[in-house]
Amino acid sequence: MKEVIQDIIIRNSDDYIINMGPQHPSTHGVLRLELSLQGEKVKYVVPHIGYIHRGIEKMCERDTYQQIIHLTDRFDYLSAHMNNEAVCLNVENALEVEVPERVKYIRTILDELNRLASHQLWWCAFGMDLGALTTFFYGLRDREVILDIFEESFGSRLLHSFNTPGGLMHDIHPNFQKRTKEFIKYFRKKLPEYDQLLSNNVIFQMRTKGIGYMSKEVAISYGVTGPSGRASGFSCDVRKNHPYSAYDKVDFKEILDTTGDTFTRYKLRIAEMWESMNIIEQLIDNIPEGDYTAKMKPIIKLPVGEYYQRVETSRGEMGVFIISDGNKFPVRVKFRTPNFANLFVLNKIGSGNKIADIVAISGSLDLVIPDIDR
Amino acid sequence: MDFNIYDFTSFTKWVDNALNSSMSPLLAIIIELIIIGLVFLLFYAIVGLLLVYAERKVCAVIQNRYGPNRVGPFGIFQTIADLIKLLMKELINIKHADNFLFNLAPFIVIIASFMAIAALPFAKGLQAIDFNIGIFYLFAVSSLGVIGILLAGWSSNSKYSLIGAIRSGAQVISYELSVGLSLLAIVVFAGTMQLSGIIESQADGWWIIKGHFPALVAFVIFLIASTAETNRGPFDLAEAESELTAGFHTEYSGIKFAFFFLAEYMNMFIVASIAATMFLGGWMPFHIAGWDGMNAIMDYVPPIVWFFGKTIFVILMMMWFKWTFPRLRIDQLLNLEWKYLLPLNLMNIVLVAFIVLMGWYIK
Amino acid sequence: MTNDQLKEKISEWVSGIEFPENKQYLEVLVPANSLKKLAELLHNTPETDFDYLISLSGVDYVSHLAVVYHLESTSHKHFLVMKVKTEDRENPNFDTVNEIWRTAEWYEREVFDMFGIKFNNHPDLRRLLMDDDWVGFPLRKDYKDEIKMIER
Amino acid sequence: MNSEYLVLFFLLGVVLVGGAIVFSMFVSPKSTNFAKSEPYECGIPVKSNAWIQFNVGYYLFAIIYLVFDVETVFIFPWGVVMRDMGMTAFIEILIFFFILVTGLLYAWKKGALKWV
Amino acid sequence: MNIFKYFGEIFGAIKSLWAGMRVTGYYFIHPGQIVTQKYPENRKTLKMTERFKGEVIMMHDENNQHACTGCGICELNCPNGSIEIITDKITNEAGKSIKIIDKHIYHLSMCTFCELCIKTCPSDAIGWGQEYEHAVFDRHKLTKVLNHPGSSLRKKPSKEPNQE
Repeated sequence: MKEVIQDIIIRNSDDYIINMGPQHPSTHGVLRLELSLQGEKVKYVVPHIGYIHRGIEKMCERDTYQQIIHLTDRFDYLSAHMNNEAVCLNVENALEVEVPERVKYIRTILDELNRLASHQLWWCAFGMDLGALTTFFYGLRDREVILDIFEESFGSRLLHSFNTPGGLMHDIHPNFQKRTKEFIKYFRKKLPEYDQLLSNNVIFQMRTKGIGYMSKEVAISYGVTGPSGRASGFSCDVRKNHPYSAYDKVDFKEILDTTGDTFTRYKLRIAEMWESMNIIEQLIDNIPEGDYTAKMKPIIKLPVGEYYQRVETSRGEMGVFIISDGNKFPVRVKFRTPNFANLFVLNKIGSGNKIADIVAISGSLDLVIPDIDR
Repeated sequence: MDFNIYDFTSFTKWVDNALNSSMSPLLAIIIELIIIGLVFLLFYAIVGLLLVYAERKVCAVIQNRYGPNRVGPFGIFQTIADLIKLLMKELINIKHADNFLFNLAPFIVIIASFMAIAALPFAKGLQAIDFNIGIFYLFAVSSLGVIGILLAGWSSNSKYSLIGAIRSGAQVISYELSVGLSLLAIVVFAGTMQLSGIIESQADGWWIIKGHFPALVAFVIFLIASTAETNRGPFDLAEAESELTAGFHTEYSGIKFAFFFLAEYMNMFIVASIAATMFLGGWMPFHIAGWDGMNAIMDYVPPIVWFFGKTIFVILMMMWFKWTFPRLRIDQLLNLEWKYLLPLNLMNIVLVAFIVLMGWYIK
Repeated sequence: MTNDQLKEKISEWVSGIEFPENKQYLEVLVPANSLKKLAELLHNTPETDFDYLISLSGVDYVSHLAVVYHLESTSHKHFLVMKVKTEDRENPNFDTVNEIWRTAEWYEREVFDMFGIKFNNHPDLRRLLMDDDWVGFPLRKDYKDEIKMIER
Repeated sequence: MNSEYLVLFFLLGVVLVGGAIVFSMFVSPKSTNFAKSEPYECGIPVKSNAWIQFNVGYYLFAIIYLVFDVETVFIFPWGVVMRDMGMTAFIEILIFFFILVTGLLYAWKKGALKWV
Repeated sequence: MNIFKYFGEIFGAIKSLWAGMRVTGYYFIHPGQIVTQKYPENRKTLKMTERFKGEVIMMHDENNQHACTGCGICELNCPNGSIEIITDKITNEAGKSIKIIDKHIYHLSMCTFCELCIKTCPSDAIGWGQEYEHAVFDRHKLTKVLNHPGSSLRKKPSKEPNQE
């Protein structure tokens, strides 16, 4: 019999409640955390979500599969490309379309670039949560280089609906490979700076080590995926377990750690940045020639059935569940977004710490609020 | 009149005599007070504005940005524009706030910094009040501002403010010990508490050089503790933007907020000039005993330049801290003080006393 | 375990199980009253060890309402789609699984919010994404809102 | 000597703050609405009062501080005369510090320095 | 408590703090590394990439002619309804009544830049514009008519060019 993990919140009417959010600098969006305080100590955390619920799942029911793509950008806007890819892969699998090799390679490279950009932004925001304001600008400075590469190829910096069922919208820009290689070279020099500035800093380590411990059992039971889950030893990397695109062709490590505190989650993301650069370097010179899209019908009708596709976004496992009745519109589209589960664990690992720790823990979970609210 | 920028004593005397000889003593004193008042008011405002500008520019360059560059050349009038904006902003009254204390708080923080400025020695003879317990007075007055912060947080009727205020209370009272004890090291070296006396004692070398190791330790501790006492840098727990939105001044708007802002920068200036005075020789030029040639060259630089140069150096250090480090947590902050700085400081004092006893410092 | 072994095991445990066709994964249709029993067995039996609830989604098939559980075992890496359905649109009612997989608590709240499916013994069954005073269950096919929804 | 200056500097602060606030009152716009005068609560309607009994942890530090600050006040005069008195002063301060440090260690051991 | 550990901790802390200060200090004394740009001043030199998605435009040639036949595929494909096409009927020289566009209305405020309209346009009549300064005081100004006033449909080059 497995141990049952419970953390039912028991509320008292005379609790000293302060609200962190919806309008608060450290919740990274419109999230509301209800903190019950005892002095500086937090007794429990109740997250309230839904402030930017847009009904995307309902909207998907009246959209064709091509049109769904641009909505998925807007969940986790920092890993827009991976979200796009989830839907595209699902549709391609359902139709049993074989996409060209070139597309697979490009998608993988873009995934990793996007992951790098996302982790950079997370790094700046995490530093800022802990009061190190300069990190914000260093992270954004390096992220800007990636966004420039994106802009050249996709025309937009953040929400690039670049994937389409069957392939890509365009071919990559002729400069893409050159600039990506330049970026990797540049960022390999800049990433150690992150460590000097923040990771090795004694104040930072004091703030994060041993804070917000999450065990492997908790991570699995709460469905915490992505770097946050892997920091607890939950081997949840979809890229490794269920390879898609060109991930089965590259040699990379799934970075795992078992310490499970805030500092581990931090270190793991930094390590993932190194690993992402490795993946890109393996692929960038070997992009095969070919078409940038498979032949697709202008109106896509999925065969009747239920399809589930998982991809690894920069925050964890993203799942797309499509139910089709054979029409051009899906019957139901459900998005399993990583942050939804990741936020729920906050009370479990956050209660009992101080206010400042809640900020650090929620920062280390790397929450993106639109991803939760959908 | 004998005016020279190396020694203001004769200048102030001349003003005093001129006034006294031309009018009744009472009127002379009143005129004198008005002149001093205006000069200091102007000085206060200019230093405040410049420091705000300097911090913006320094943090901008550290963060690979340009910083203010719109209002005037290099944006030097940015802070003036901000001041005007803050003056024009509405003063919002908060429901159920303790109005009297709420309005009193900015007065206290500003008055505390004004009282501290009164005792600062800017140059030879350029010091409003030269107490015989000058450093003790500064030490006392500069920590008065925390009362304003406590009142502000308490009276706002906001939970964030309250937490910020209480944190700041615990923080400032703790770090005051370290400030006092690290200054005590120099008092033991100099054997006087009068600021002019302490500066005179550094004529042949600053205490940080003469007092070598223990003075350096005291200087570092003073830097840390005074940064904490001014609620700055990695110790800005009372504001703690990412936790308490704006901490104790969450509810303050317009010009009332501006005073907290101004007071923070003035306090930084005050502690920096205390550090400059105590450890770096104040307005004393850089002298090494015996090297008469170099000492003579150093003497050409006016004392007021020396004073401000050293103060700016310390201020830059404090800005450097602020824009590099993450914020501490409240329990770590107090740990740092009670378990590290205070014991180290006590040891350091004993070491200083021993060195003075044996005469092992550079005379 | 292979899908066939799983099938065998599951039909041993609970009666009235159906295995609808699914191209990708093994799918199980459980009667609503034995949902909890099967969930517990799937989670606790070492051979199946479905300890990771990937996703829990409500579905409105017009004829009936359903809840779909996507389960994975982190140790055996097998995958299972578990489904329960009810034809009761007025007062749909299932057992909660939030004690088995903690992540289900919010997913169930979301399903309640969007489909009006109630979960027995759920500790905190409130609306999650919509306002507390919202009328209707937006993801149901028969939900109509003339003002906020634009038909095409 | 010029201790009347202290009053002056006190007044300067009053004049600066008071003057600016009065000036600001004249030039600033005035408008009221219900939500504006509410204390800040991150956009949520305020429920309870902010003035509560707060955790005792903060006050323990205040008490320890009080002890040490009074000591510091006593040490300062010692610092001034240390040079002249020589060995006597040194021995005395050693004894004094010994008592002080014992107090600190006691508080440390008792967990008064630990945040609760 | 081990006294060596105590002092070792202090020195380790100072060392790590100094490492961080070196990074920020380096940038402080190297103002040449500033990456931000002075935006309105550099407007002249600011070049957008050729694929930049600024807004949807309709390409007109020098004769004020465009390629839009008013088929409405873009309108159909737009997920947000940001495109509306108002067609008109005219009689051409041959006396046949044909459909032309009267107004190709584009709501920039609703556009999500998904590129579906441009991808699916059968006659390549619309494309991306490079304009990026879209701020206006009134959101109605974001509703644009893409076909220029007085423009007409470009004659398709006939499939078999006349042999002279």
